Amino acid sequence: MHISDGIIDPGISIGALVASVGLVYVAGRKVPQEEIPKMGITGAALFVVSLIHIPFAGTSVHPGLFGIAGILLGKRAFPVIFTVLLFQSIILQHGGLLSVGINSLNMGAGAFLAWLIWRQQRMPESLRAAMAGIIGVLIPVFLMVVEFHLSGYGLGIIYLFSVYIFAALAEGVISLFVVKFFRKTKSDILA
Amino acid sequence: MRHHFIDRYSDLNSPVHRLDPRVKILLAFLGILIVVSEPPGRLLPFAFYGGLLLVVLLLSRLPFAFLLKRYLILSPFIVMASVFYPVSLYFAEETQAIAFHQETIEVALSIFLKASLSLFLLIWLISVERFHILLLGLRKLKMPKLVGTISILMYSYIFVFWDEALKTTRARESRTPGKLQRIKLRTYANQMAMILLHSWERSKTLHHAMLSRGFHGEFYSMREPGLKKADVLFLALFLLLFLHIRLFTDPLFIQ
Amino acid sequence: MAAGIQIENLSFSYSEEKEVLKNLSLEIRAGEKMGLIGPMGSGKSTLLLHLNGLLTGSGTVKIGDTGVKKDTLPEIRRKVGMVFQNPDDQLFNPTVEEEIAFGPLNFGYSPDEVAEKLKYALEAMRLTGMEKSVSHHLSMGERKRVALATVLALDPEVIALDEPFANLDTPMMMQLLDIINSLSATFIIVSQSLLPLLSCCDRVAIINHGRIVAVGPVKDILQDEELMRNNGLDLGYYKKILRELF
Amino acid sequence: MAAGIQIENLSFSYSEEKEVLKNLSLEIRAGEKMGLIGPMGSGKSTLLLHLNGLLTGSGTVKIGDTGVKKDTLPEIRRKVGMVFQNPDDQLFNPTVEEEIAFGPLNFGYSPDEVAEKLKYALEAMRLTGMEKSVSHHLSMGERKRVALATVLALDPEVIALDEPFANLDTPMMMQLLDIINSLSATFIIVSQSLLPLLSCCDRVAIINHGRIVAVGPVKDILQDEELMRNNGLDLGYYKKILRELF
Ligand SMILES: Nc1ncnc2c1ncn2[C@@H]1O[C@H](COP(=O)(O)OP(=O)(O)OP(=O)(O)O)[C@@H](O)[C@H]1O
Ligand SMILES: Nc1ncnc2c1ncn2[C@@H]1O[C@H](COP(=O)(O)OP(=O)(O)OP(=O)(O)O)[C@@H](O)[C@H]1O
Ligand SMILES: [Mg+2]
Ligand SMILES: [Mg+2]
Repeated sequence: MHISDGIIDPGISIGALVASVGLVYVAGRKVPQEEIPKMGITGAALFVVSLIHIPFAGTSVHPGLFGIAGILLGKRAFPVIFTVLLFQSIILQHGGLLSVGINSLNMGAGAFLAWLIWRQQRMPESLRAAMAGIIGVLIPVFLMVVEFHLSGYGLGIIYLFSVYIFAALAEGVISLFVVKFFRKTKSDILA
Repeated sequence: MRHHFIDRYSDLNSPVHRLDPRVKILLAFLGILIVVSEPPGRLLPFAFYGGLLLVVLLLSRLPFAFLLKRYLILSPFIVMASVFYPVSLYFAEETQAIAFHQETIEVALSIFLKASLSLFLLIWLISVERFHILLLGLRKLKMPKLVGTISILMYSYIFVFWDEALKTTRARESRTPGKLQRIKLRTYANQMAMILLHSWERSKTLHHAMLSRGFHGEFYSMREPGLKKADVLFLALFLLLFLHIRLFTDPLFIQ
Repeated sequence: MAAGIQIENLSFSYSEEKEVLKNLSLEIRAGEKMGLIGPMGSGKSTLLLHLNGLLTGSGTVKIGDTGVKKDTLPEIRRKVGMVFQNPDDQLFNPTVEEEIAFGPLNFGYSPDEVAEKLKYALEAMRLTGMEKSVSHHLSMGERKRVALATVLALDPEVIALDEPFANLDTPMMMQLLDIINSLSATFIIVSQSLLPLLSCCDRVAIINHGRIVAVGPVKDILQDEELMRNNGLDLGYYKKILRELF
Repeated sequence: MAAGIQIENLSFSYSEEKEVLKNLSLEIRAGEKMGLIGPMGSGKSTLLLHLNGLLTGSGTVKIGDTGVKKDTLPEIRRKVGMVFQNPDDQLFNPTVEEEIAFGPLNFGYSPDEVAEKLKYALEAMRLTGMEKSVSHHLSMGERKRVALATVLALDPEVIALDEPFANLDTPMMMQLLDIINSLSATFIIVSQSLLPLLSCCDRVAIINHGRIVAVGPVKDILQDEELMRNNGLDLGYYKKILRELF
């Protein structure tokens, strides 16, 4: 679910690019040394996982793991997502060079909300994990609908994106599983 | 013998390959910017952009079959996005009437052409420079340092991931008789998580190794790029051509 | 029970540039313990990976009467146990216990049998007490022992060991030697530590540049100073140093 | 140039359950070559990781006059070169050449100097010709050599080696011994292969259960059969086997 260059209004793309570079600076202030490898490996995981394409409804979807990125990195997820999208656009030509900004804002918002949910300590952990996974997909999709609409697309675009409901559920299950596994191995990756 | 899935043709030797990475990045970025800023519905300029792109590709000596194949693999999303332009209008009551007018179709077509040209510029970019030199170039163009640092780590960790995936598969295979049966799903899930976990552990030690060899988040390369006159000329020439098409196609070709 | 190994005209290359195994032939009798030595990068690990079909080159590899082919892999994997050179290449379960039980469970043993095999392997490799440890949080020598235990638990007919003695301390090495000698399986043991091979191998094969250069009784080969030196396997150093020491 | 190492009352544990280093003290003089031996899991690798601040326990570690603390880390890392036990923990660049050049580039050497250091390290570790190889696609021994080369290229004041001889063949081991002896840096060398230590170490320290049990001249320690045996480091086996062989 990347927006390629040339599809939505260039004004939006450029504005988003400027905003997201700003946000990289804000979210990346005073990153402690110990956080750095975690940011790198989460980025690599996001990138590698995006290479796995699952054929679906005529096109293909791939796991995004933005919910998990939120869980693992919190507000530090944004610079990582920005970098991942930069990699994807240059290496895989998924998304575009100009659209790195808009795409990171979309996915970053998903990760951020996932993190907010994850922080609700009163909810049972499995529920939080699953919901974070689901939100990590739904929010970006919702934002994309809005952006397409602002670029002149009709609201019928909603139908196109409704298939992502299934992807969202799948990611919910994935994040639930990943969280459980890390708890079991007492890994320090879950801060 | 490198990991070819990343930057397959970046080792060719052409005048374009020898340019400074910054030139290539700027050409791709500004080229895309100029192309996508075409007002919706204008179609003629794309013939000229296409011609210009062809010249760049020829100068880069890239095999066309490869470029075309790569494009075809990636085009479905572009096709879908253009087709959905009229369709999405059709599915909303207030815009249904104009959904399949000629102008709407022309807008859809220009979306398709813009996206296709941008895509070709991206495919070109990764085919004329090694990926990590591109990152170095981006950093020299003032990409935020944090993004640079994450990039360096990600670039090595991607291989760690591949490696771990390969290893665990091997390890599992060597102790399973043919297909996994009873505990199939759980084992696959376990394996995926283990890949993550192992990679995480290794990422920490590798980061240690980097730190103990002076890593402080910056890019270095044995061949420091340097802007030469030819670099600037190349960039200026092609950008001017792009701009010329953008600004002056219309008056000449008004229908 | 044990099965022989028959390798005939095996060639293999990872990439076009370089052939790693060159028309290699080697026969190991059922129950025999064969050492495989050679300089770094000569193709030892690559050869071992052919024994259970993790790699496949041209030529034939047979375990007992079964050729290593795609459709015989289930049978081959059951027959051949493999310990990789780097324990990290081998361990992929969260805990030591799960790691060792993985093979037996997959081969369809009953829970009781699995428990028994687990217990045996843990004891043999002195891992009792570490069952619940996370395997990649162990020291290198401990991980090596876990890797060995995973194979011992399967009690296969053929056991291929890649550098089993590296990173083990001497008492553990001696215990491993005892275990190797007590099992009736066919062994093929790759090792840069040459001396332990004297205590556990019947014959030794020298591999260099992807070819078998010599095969013979372990003592004959290790004492042939010229042969050893020509293949980058010099024992003279050890001789000298031990004279000095004792 | 060389700097001494001073470790005082160092304690460390990975988790609450078990203390891995227990109030450990050790002093190594500038330019001295110190061997560190002990059974598996005794804390050798853990101790090395404290030398350049990759782990930090309670107690003090000093390199020369500089304490290993958060704010001195850049200086410490420049002084201390480290070769990890598992080369896969250390190699992260796509090619051998880039791997070795990484350190010198990051420490700000000029391209010419980098090229020179690269050449020296490649030759020392017999890697010439492999510059463009993918480091993950090498044999274990070759990877170990690349890991060693990355440190040699930096020419640090203190060099910590974790099992440098494992997976090397004898000629390479002897070449490495020559290199170690030719450098003036302070060395601390962990090794389960005890014999090579005789050719390169001045003194040896035995570590067991996270404590230093004995320190002394290398020959005195290795010849003290009781001490060695009590700490799971038995040379008797080698003595026997070499008698048999020669
Ligand atoms: N995955 C791989 N891809 C490409 N080449 C490889 C790969 N693995 C090994 N090689 C090359 O194949 C040759 C043989 O490697 P192999 O690992 O079999 O050596 P080895 O005899 O086990 O050496 P060592 O004693 O160092 O473990 C080496 O030259 C190595 O560089
Ligand atoms: N990351 C870790 N997390 C938890 N425990 C660990 C970790 N690494 C090592 N340990 C434990 O600490 C102890 C000392 O480990 P260390 O790796 O220092 O041993 P070592 O002396 O180097 O052994 P070897 O000769 O096997 O390499 C071991 O008991 C090990 O299980
Ligand atoms: Mg090997
Ligand atoms: Mg160790």
